[in-house]
Amino acid sequence: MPRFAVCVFPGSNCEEDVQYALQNVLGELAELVWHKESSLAGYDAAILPGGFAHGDYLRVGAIARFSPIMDAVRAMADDGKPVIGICNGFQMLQEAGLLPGAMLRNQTLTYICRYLYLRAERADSPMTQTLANGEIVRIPIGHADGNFYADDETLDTLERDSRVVFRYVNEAGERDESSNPNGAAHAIAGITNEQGNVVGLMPHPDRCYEPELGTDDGRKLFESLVAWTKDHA
Amino acid sequence: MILDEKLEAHNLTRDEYDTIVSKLGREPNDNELGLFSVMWSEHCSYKSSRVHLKRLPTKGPNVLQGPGENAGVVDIGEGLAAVFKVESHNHPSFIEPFQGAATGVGGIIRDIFTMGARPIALMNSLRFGPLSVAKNRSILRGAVAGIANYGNSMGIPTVGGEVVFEDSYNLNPLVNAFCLGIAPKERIFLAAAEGVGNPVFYVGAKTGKDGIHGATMASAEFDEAAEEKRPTVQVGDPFMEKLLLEACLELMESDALVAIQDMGAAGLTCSTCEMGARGGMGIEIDLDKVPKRETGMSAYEILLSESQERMLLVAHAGKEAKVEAIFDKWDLDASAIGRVTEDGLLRVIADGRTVASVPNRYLADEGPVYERALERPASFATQTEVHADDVDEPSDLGETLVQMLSSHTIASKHWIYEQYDHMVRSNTIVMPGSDAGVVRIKGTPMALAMCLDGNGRYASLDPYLGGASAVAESCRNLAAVGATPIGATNCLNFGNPEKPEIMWQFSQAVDGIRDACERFGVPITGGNVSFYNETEGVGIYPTPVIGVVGIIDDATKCVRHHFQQPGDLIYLLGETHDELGASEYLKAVHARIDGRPPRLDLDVEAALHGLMKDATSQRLLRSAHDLSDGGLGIAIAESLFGPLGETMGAAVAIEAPRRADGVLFSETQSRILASVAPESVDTLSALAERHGVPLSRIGVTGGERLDIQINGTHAISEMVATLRETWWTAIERGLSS
Amino acid sequence: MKANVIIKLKSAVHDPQGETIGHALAGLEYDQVTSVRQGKIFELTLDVSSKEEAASMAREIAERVLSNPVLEVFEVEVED
Amino acid sequence: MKANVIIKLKSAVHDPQGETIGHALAGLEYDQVTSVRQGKIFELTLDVSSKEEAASMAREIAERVLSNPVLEVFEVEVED
Ligand SMILES: Nc1ncnc2c1ncn2[C@@H]1O[C@H](COP(=O)(O)OP(=O)(O)O)[C@@H](O)[C@H]1O
Ligand SMILES: [Mg+2]
Repeated sequence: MPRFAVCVFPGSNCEEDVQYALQNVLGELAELVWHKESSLAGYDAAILPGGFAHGDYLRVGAIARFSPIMDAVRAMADDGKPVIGICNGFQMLQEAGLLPGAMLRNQTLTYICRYLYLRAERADSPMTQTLANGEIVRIPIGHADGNFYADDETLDTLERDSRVVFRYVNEAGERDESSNPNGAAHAIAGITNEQGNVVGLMPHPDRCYEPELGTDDGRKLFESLVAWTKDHA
Repeated sequence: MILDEKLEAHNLTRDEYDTIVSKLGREPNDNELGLFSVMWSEHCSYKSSRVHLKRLPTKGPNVLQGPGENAGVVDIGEGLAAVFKVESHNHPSFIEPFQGAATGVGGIIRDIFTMGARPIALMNSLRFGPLSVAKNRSILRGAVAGIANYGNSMGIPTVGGEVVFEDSYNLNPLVNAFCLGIAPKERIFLAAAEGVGNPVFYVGAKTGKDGIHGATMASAEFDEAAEEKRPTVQVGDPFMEKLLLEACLELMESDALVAIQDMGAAGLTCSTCEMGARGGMGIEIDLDKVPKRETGMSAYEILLSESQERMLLVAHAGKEAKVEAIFDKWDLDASAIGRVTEDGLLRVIADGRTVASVPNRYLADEGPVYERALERPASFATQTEVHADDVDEPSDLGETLVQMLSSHTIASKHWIYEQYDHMVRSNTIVMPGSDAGVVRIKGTPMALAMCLDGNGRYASLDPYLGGASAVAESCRNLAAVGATPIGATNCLNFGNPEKPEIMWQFSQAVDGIRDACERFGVPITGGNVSFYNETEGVGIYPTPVIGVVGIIDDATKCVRHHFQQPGDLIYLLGETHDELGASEYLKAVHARIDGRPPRLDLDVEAALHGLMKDATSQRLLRSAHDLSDGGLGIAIAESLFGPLGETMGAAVAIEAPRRADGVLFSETQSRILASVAPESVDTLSALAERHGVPLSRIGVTGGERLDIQINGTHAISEMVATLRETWWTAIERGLSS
Repeated sequence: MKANVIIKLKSAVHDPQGETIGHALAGLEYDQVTSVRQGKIFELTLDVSSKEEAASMAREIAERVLSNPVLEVFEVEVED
Repeated sequence: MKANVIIKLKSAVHDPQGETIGHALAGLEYDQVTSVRQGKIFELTLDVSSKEEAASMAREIAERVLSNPVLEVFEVEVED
């Protein structure tokens, strides 16, 4: 049975939600690992959860990149194992150079907590394996800095290599201005690295894994992660 | 400085000073005067309100801790306790909306975790002047962003609250913040120092010069000199508080801790003397050991600083290393600054000398108590009822409904609550925008419901009714989601207590709260009083805000406010009278703020709650929504709008012996709008009869329009999508004006 | 014409961000950094004809809009 | 020794904060303001003995920690 490491930084606040989704909802083994640990030996996947690591002071995700655990996360990524950053975790992966681009302040300049629609842009990533290509899911965001930025060359590469995993869309699955909550370039909500094993996404599957929470679409993303991890073990 | 000036600077009266001298048997030195000044301020001593607050019911079978500690505690079963309280941060939020509101949230969170509870939900009650005034827009933006910044960073969902706009809050906003936490019932921590020789630790942020005399500032009116008081604003550090929260909760799991208290208003002074007084102990602290952010701080400044994110704790002697190790894990320093003594004194050492020495109880327990003069305002007697016939009948009720939905008090507050993380911890099963916020408790079948309510307009026209109606409305909101109230907290926002008319309002409001709480069996477990809410001599509406917490035994029985299925039957539970006095309709449509607020019959209200309890536990209702501002018309409209943007139409037909606007917009109390599957109707009718609650079928759900007929005449026919758009965007439109 | 408005916290005002960054720097062995204070800078491009006009407009904007007088102080520098 | 690290967004990066302020200024009739860009400034107090040392340490810190090369460029100024 695969073991999932949920890395906890000072200021993280979604670690228990991720752990609960994996462990209590899907029956997998997920453990919290403190950021001062320098090894992730024995784990098959790492998840960097949401929150406000180090208060998001300086820049979102910036200080966390210096934590000892980040070397272990990098090693795991180099090994081809799944490394997932959700929200603040995505921002950390960008700061650490494991994913391209950076997050600007939302176009509204406010924090936004809201359910919205996402379109899966590929069905073979660790977070989309059990979705159909083009499938629409309804998952909330909760962030102030999710306005994805990358220079044109990087954006071209991401598109050419199909490295966009999720895009913000409307209910009908189309991109339009009103469904892009934060002004993200190309309506990008999630991307993957070149090897396809590191995924960052701004929306929170860890907040919608049971219908009473709004939707249970997030559950599908965690099921993907489990399946992908098993397939690539 | 001559004595009079000194006393004025310290907001102490000559009589109070004489009492201090006679208690001490000597003149206090400057440091001691500072201690008395903050501890005997209105904010800390409750000197004007105490005699009245005593009338509130505080006992109940499930109350584990009533008023007097940092927060109230109620047994919720399953070995768990709910710890909650509401507190005001009105004055700081006017001076610096972002930081003022943010530190208000920080303060109430500390009150909760200081008792050993993990905070799991926040709410806030906000009142602003009209958005047509630029300054009010910027206060709103700042306060909301500040609340969001603090609560979001802490990872605590903000699940509800209220936002009201009235001229009376122009340049005197109200920011009341509520926090609820969960603790193991057997492991509540109190703030009573015990054990002579036990070490006293200071943890958290360093002490700076910020906020000196914040407590005395909150006890004075605003005038132009408030500008000069600006350096007293504190800057919040939610990251520091998150570390403190985790470290303190970890420490509480160990066996090292004796007592703990946050440093809130009046900082180090308040926390030491209160901890000492509660335990009947003395405490000696050495200011040289207090971590400081700046050099050259005087003893006076260190004692009175209100720097945020600090805690004081007493540990068991011999367990110091354990305390230090836990704080070290979280990169925090724990500094031993003193010890518990047996002499009952707060003894302060600086540079090896004693710089203050005062019995803790003089400061914490023996402050002045005033029985201030009360006087009923002459205008009170002249309030009369207002009926539909007293106003011009609108020619197009559809347009009137749109006008009502655009009123900022009624409009959707999504622009505000979407800035709050309301989903973190993945427990929120009823999100903001409904009658009450509901969070499930993982590992148990149950959920807790909570809401904050108050109606300053009602209270200004009849403070007794204002107090009682706030309790009734809160409990009704809980009834609507299927919860049973277990305890309440309150925040009483009033003007200058030295004015007899204000004090009369206060006393009346307390009586109203008392009577309603007693009738519904809901004990008050804590709260807060904010006086001197006046700008340039003009008081705000007296504004009692009530927060009620309730239990839903089985979270799957929780009821939502919006229509769920086409073809369900719409029922009104309760009876409508022609009561337009003090209503939102009078204000928004007829520009009148007058008249007697709607009556409240506590027995009728209690019967409704009883019916709701049975109906929800038998799963008879598909949806339920309480009626308040805007009456039936607004309740029907809001029931068309689901939280995730889903909508459903309705066809409504009402027969009533009165004009259509009176039917739709009367604010008669004790009513709930419900939708019911056809097969449940008979059971519900029988149940309603048993509870003595009138029940009327008024329509059916479905379609894309809202059609309303009254007494056989067509009154409203609008597209639901159009109504929703108006209601959804009104605040944004107001902000961009 | 360009004007820079530099906004700093008043010296008595607590700067949690700066402190946290300072803490992080100490962890990275930059022990010689004894304090970090964070501020903001706004680069305004102004379509006015004189340096004086640029300075006075930037100062007015800094005071009315960009700075929060409760917590902050500002300076204005004009380049051409 | 004091060093100021001034961090600005690269010119190709759009600046939501600056743009919003620019809008607000236009609304307040400061039409002559054609662009607003927001940046950050960090005041470091360094316990080192020479200006050169201060400059080189500040530059290293700016590069490693304070700025994000994807978005930002920086300058360092040393006072004594
Ligand atoms: N309106 C009220 N009703 C009941 N209890 C109150 C009220 N206002 C204050 N209290 C109680 O008085 C005590 C002191 O309150 P307060 O000074 O607000 O606490 P803190 O020191 O945390 O600021 C608390 O236990 C509080 O619950
Ligand atoms: Mg307290």
